[in-house]
Amino acid sequence: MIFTNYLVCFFLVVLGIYCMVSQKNLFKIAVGMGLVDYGVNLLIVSVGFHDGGTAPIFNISELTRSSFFVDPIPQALTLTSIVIGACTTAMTLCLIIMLYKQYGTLQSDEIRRLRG
Amino acid sequence: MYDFMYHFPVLAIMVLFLGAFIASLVGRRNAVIRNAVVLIAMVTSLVLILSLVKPILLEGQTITYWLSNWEPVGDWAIGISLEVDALSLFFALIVVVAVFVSGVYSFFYMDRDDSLVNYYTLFSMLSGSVLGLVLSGDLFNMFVMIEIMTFTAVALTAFRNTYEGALEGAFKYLVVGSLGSTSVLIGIALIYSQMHTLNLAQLAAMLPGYDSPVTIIAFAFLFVGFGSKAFLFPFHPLAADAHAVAPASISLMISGVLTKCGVYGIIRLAYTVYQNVDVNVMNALKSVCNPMNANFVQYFITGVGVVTMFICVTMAFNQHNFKRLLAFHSISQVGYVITVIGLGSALGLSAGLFHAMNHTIFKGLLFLTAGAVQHATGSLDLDELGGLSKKMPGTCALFLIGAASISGLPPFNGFASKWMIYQAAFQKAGETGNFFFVVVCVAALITSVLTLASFIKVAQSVFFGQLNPKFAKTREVSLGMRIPMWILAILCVVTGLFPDKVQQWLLAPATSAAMNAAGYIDAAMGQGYAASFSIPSFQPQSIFLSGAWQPVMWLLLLVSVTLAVCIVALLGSDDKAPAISETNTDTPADPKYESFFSGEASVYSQVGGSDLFWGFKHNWRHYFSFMHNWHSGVVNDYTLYGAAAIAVALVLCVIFL
Amino acid sequence: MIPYLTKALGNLFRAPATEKFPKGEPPKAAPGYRGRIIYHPETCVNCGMCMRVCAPQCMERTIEPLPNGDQKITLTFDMTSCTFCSMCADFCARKSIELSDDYMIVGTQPEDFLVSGTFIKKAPPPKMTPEQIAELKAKAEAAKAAKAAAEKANG
Amino acid sequence: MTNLLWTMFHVLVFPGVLFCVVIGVLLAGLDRKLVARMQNRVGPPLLQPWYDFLKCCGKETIIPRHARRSLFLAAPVLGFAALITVALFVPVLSCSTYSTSADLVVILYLLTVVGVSMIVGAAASGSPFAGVGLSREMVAMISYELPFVLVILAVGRMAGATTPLGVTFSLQAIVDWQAANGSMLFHWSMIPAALAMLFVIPCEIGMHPFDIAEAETEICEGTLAEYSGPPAGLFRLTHCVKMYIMCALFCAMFLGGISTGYAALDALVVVVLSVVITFVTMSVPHAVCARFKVEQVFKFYWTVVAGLALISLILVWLGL
Amino acid sequence: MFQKMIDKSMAKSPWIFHVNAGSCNGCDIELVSVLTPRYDAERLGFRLTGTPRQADIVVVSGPITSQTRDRLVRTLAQVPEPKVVVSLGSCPRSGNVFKGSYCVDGPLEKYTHVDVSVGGCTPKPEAIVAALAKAAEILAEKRKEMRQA
Repeated sequence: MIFTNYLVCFFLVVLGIYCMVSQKNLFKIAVGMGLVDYGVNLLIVSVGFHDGGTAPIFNISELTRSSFFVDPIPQALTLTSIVIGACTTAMTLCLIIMLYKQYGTLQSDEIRRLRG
Repeated sequence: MYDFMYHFPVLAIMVLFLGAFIASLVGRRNAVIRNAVVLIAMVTSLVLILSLVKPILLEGQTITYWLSNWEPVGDWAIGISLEVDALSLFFALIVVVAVFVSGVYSFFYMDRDDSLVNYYTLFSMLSGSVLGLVLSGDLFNMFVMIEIMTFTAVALTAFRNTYEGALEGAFKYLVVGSLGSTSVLIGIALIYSQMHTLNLAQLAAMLPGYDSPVTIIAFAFLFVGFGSKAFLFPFHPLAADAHAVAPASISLMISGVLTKCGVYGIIRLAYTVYQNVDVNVMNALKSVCNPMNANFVQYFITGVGVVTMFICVTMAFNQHNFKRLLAFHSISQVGYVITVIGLGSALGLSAGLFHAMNHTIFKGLLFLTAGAVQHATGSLDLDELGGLSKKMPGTCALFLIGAASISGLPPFNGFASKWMIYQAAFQKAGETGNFFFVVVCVAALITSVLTLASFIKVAQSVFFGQLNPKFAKTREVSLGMRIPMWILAILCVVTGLFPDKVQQWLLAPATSAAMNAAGYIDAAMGQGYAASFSIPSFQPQSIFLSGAWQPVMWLLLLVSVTLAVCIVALLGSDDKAPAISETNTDTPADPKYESFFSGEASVYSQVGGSDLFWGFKHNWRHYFSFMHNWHSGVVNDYTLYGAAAIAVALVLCVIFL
Repeated sequence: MIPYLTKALGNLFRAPATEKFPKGEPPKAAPGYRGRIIYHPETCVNCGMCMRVCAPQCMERTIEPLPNGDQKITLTFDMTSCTFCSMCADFCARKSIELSDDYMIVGTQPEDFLVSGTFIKKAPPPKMTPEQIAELKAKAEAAKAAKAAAEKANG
Repeated sequence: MTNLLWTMFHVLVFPGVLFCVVIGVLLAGLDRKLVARMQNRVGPPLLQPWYDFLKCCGKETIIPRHARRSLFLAAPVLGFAALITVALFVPVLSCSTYSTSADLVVILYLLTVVGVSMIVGAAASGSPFAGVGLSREMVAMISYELPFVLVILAVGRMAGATTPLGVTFSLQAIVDWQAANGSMLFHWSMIPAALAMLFVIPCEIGMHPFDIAEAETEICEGTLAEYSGPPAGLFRLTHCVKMYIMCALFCAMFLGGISTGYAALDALVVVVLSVVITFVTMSVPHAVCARFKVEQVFKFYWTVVAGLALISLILVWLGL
Repeated sequence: MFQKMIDKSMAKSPWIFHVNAGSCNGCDIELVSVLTPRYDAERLGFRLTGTPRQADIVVVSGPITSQTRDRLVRTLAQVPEPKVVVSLGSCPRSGNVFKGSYCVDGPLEKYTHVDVSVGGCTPKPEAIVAALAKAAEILAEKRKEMRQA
């Protein structure tokens, strides 16, 4: 468990959320979403590492010198999560483009017709 | 027979995804083939799920399907599994029926739109992912399905991008929805860090006894994540924006099906995986290790449910847009379901499931009527619509059935489930002697009256009153749109009249399956696995009710009384007395049949929309103005509310659990 | 709130203050009450003052000449257009209009509201022809001459 | 076959149409007479509501151009039918025909159906006066619902404290409990709830101080603006029968203990009790105070009356 | 048998709807005073209703001014069938002092058949009660004719 990884993940997520909340420009919100995603992906990857750990498919008896390596399952999860992050960003950008075309502005304060 | 059924769950999901793929391939040129492909996909998935009902619901079996045959090795789950027990099949039933009805409806509803290929591809992907989420037995698999569901829902909300506000609603839904999904992902990561497995069954075995703060934080994250999918308290403005602009069949899917997936996630989380809602489970576990504090979880979930229920009903009160009002109501009904699920008693859970099913039916009916009104008149503004029941009698009758059942009038299904909800809430209050649940019961009753009030407002301002000259030439919607509505209406009445049959066939198995975590674990990991982790075996709680309600008897009485009254009425007027004089259209100027205007010629003066319920709004004007400003419509505020929700949930869970 | 309550509960045990009217006979009106008009045709001289002075013009007069030059005059008062201001009674020199204290002016046909009276107005003596005038003049002179002679005789 | 006949008897005669209509009409007539006497005038004959109903049957029914024929005519019948169904469920002191087949929550919702039938009738008539009347009727319904619910919960908890479930909604159980240990009114902790229930009755029926829905002076008979002939008569009859039903409900909930030998005498006792209740709750306020404004009704019920009911609920909750 | 009961009860509970066709309010005050404890028309079953739809006796007061003429005609048409028209005071029958003015549109007779009328410029309440009682009888007869026809 590398403690710095978790610190970085924590900061990434918090900064991402802060960026999503405080920035009025839509692009910056998209960037904030991306930040949050990367923070979480880093978290999942760093979860897999145990010093002296191995993949859950080996049981104790077959442990040999070469079988010490990082748990592969979180990496698979991270792959999917990265793909999902990419799709989210792509869709956000498309929506922002069309919003700009329709509202003529990128400030989220002007884009508030649905309220109340 | 058993092994033949084995493949049905995965087949049902794959058929829908395959339908999406083929429709997008083939559908570009030819509309008929595209519709046919989508229809076949929906029908096959419907048939597959329905055929599963007998073995699972009636005989109580559980199908565990290990994708690509990765059986658990040495009692450790490696592969991804689909686990279908009575609870997931119950939700699968709701999903499949809602998908079929909304699919048939959209064939006729979307005829005026273009690029329908994208619509149907996204639609069948949405239904496939929702079905996948409900049937999956693996936590990360649920997360992936949630992501697909959110994407397709966002894309479909923005489908009519020229519609005023559609893009804005979709963008907000995407941003805050992704925040919700990220919190689910964080929860999954934390659980994996401790348990090193993501299979629900194995987690259910290991988690209750596991004593570490990380799993508690993971519970908070997962709860908020699923809550955001069910649009609970801080996330409810999203749903209002998304519904108001989405096409009607999609708002049916969002409100009827997406919220149910959020509810399903919470039930799985609380009842099977963490098993921390049920008090007697907690006591049983006390001997082994110190489990989570079940009372707090009950208060937490019920509290969120009550707050959602009350705020959304009052917000719905002075809305001007028909669909936006329906959206707020659908979240308040989900608030009902969550409140009762949080009680932790068997009666509570079965009442919650019953209300979830009823909610999909009557809310679907109401959204489809809203779609019909929009399709016929083109506007959804409550202040300018009016008097449509003359032009659209079919839709008006359907709307009345839907409105009557959502506000809980006796012969309809809304009443049956709300009646069980009050029983559960007050029975819980009686058992624990805690005044909080009495407040819950009173809040539930008052919310039901406010729902009735706002639906009377909608009925008066859309269907009754005088016809706006602007909509003089509206015509009834095509039969194709009304058949799905009639299907839902008949379902409304049937489930309302025979609640004990529904309880016996659908609810009892689903409730016992949800509470029977040990059975869930053994089905997936082999017999005796749960015992090894000292998970208490399941004692079915008997559900007894503190009042009586036989709808059939009641209906018999109502019919006989109506007969009696008709006899009295006929006695009174004989044929010679001018019984009922018809409005003869040949003398248009005959003032006799003008409505009384204290003498004036009756000009168009529709009383509807925002000028109703002045007394109530006047007394609560400070509350309403505060709520109006609070829903500011800016993306950042909604994200702030979401983040605040995560923070509050975390703090509460860490302190109390 | 409370004073009304005591008053209301007190009323319960008191006899109600309602007249027995539709059952009993109608109570008498106040003295000098201006009710239905009573018309004495015999004293009327058809001077028309009442018609001139009546604001709502509720009188109607029909005059039929009789063969011997007299006039048969009927005067009808329409109670539904009269305001009971009794101006006509005040201005009638002959006191032939009088307002009674009968306020029960209720009817279904229009005739219930008409008060009418007819009288015959003597025609004035016929105009004298010139011969009659000459004859009268002669008679007058003869009488004067006779009176002068008588004074002279008893002079 | 016999129980079908028995059901028809129950529906048509004893707790059903005939009994309710007769008692309802008498109560309404008595109420108008008492109000008149309190205003120091003679007041109409006792059977005046019956004459009103018959006169309405003799009149012609006009269906205005904007109205929806079927709904316009069905609304009064639906309302009256739901009300009679409630009459079948309310136990007459000791005996009740169908009180096992429903409970207080069902009765609460059936009374809502009666209110909704009037609202749907007003909406179907399409007149703007009816529109305003319908919104006021709904505000009245919201305002009396909170105290009514609190009273039901208090009574349910008081009567059901000993049952395994901790609460009971079934009227039969409430009546039996009162028969066992004294009727609810004599338990001091239930007196605020009884008072709250007495306040709820006039608003539920729409009697004078709270008849904001049919304020003939303000909005031309509100919900009944377009009704003439038999439907209007039926609505007025529902109004009278509801007076009896609410009084019978009050007797069942709070005075259930007293029960003489057999049903006939019980029915008489209930009638006498409901006369007293009518006088106290409806005639005196009618004669003494003027009609409430719309938001006053709401504020009054959600603060004063709900507070009373809440006091007794808390007291009962503490087990007193 | 039931029909006979209905006819009898028509006379027992006639409901009044008051149309003010430009009256100087003298007769209106008198009409309302009929419902006060002293004269108490409610003893005979009279009741003032808000809508013509539920009215049996339409009481018209005031000379039919041109402004109120159409409204009067429309309201009278909206009263369900066995109806009785009562003209209150002398204005409706003849226009009283306002006869012949440019804005008065003639007696009530021009628009409907007036069944009972009460003379007197502000008739006494007893006169009004007597008129209403007679109107109630006419109502019962009209209902009988309507039934036979």
